[in-house]
Amino acid sequence: MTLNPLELIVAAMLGVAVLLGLLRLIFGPTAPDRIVSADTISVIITAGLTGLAAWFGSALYLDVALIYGILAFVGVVALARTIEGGRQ
Amino acid sequence: MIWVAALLVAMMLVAAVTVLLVRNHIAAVAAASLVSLLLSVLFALLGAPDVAMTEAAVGAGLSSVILALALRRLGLGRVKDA
Amino acid sequence: MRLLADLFLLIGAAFALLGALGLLRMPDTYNRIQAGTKAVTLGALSFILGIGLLYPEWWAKLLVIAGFILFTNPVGSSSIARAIHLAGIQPWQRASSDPLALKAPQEDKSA
Amino acid sequence: MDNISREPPLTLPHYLFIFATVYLLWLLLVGELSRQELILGGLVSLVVTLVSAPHLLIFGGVKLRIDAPLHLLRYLGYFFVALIRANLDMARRILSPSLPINPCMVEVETGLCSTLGRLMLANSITLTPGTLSVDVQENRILVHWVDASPGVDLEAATREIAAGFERHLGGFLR
Repeated sequence: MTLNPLELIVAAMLGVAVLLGLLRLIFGPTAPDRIVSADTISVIITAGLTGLAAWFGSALYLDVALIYGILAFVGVVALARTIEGGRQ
Repeated sequence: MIWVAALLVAMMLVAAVTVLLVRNHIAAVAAASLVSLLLSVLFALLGAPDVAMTEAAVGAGLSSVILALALRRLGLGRVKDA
Repeated sequence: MRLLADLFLLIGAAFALLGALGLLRMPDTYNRIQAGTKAVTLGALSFILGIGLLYPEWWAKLLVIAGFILFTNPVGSSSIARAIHLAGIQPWQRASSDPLALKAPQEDKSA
Repeated sequence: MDNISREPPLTLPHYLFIFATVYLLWLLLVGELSRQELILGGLVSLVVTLVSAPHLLIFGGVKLRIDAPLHLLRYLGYFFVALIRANLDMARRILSPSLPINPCMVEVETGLCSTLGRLMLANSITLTPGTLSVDVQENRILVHWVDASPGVDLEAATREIAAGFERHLGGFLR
């Protein structure tokens, strides 16, 4: 369960990446910017969940990553289709 | 591990406050779905992968799709009003 | 093997960080999509490859996850780009089209 | 939505292809090759294929030829090289302090006529250096360039990128 320094660095980099994306989510001037940042964060977190599975040494967490990836994609596409509005 | 959990909770808090402060409905839905996604990571981190899967399915997928469809039906899905 | 896995993990995290940084630095939504989607796709793939080198017995499910990211991330990005294009948002331009003015570093508000 | 309905109808080989895809996905998700999983997966894949194939007209774009896997492998190789080059290019742009970008929009025509072919082409264009496919209408793809340096013929450059992918995609997609 303990991390060696390199794994700690990798985890910290992923955390900082999510934090930077979160900054764009907070300050993004328009709604599409926020959706883009939510999309980017969800892909980073999908990769991070596979890292979590490796950390716990249990393949159960890979299912979480898979479902997470699928549903984040569905949510992003639904939001994008909402923005585009009237044109069918 | 406690620090990762604390960081996740802080991020969730920031995203949740963003939901309240943002003026655009679509942006609020995006931030709300991010809250659910981070919550499901928190569940996975605390050792409950089944709960995490359910949270990702319901919170991130279903509720954001339903909210987006409702906004579309109501005609509130505009980009311009920032 | 262990060293190679660590290298791929590090590259993946670095590209994820780079993608998030690009998301923050770019001046308009189209460019943010470009920076975000490319760097983060390669970052996630490299990270998953590193995990696969650490745990070779998980290759099947990791392959599904990687293929899914590779296939859906560009689709999601393109659908956002299409939405803002249909909403009538124009790409950002430099303030002046003078070729000499392009050389001067400009302050961008978003950073 | 309207251009999906113009797909060619599915033939028996396409049904077999969908069945093989679903079965392969099942086996990858299960991750073991015991007799029990093989039989159950076959039954489930059969039911899924029969129920969902009428909605999967997008698979009509697959060319089922004997050398299709070879073309797929060559496409994947070409694509990964392009992806890595795109990332190095994007990293250079993001990290340089002056942010050397100069965006513009270009339209390009494609020779691929199926929905799946155009989807894959648009995906590939999104992940190549400096380009993002924005909209697909009929057989024209609208491409956003991150760096339109003056003096370069962007139309020709875009056509070249699209042709490079089409050469490989045309081997296994219509």
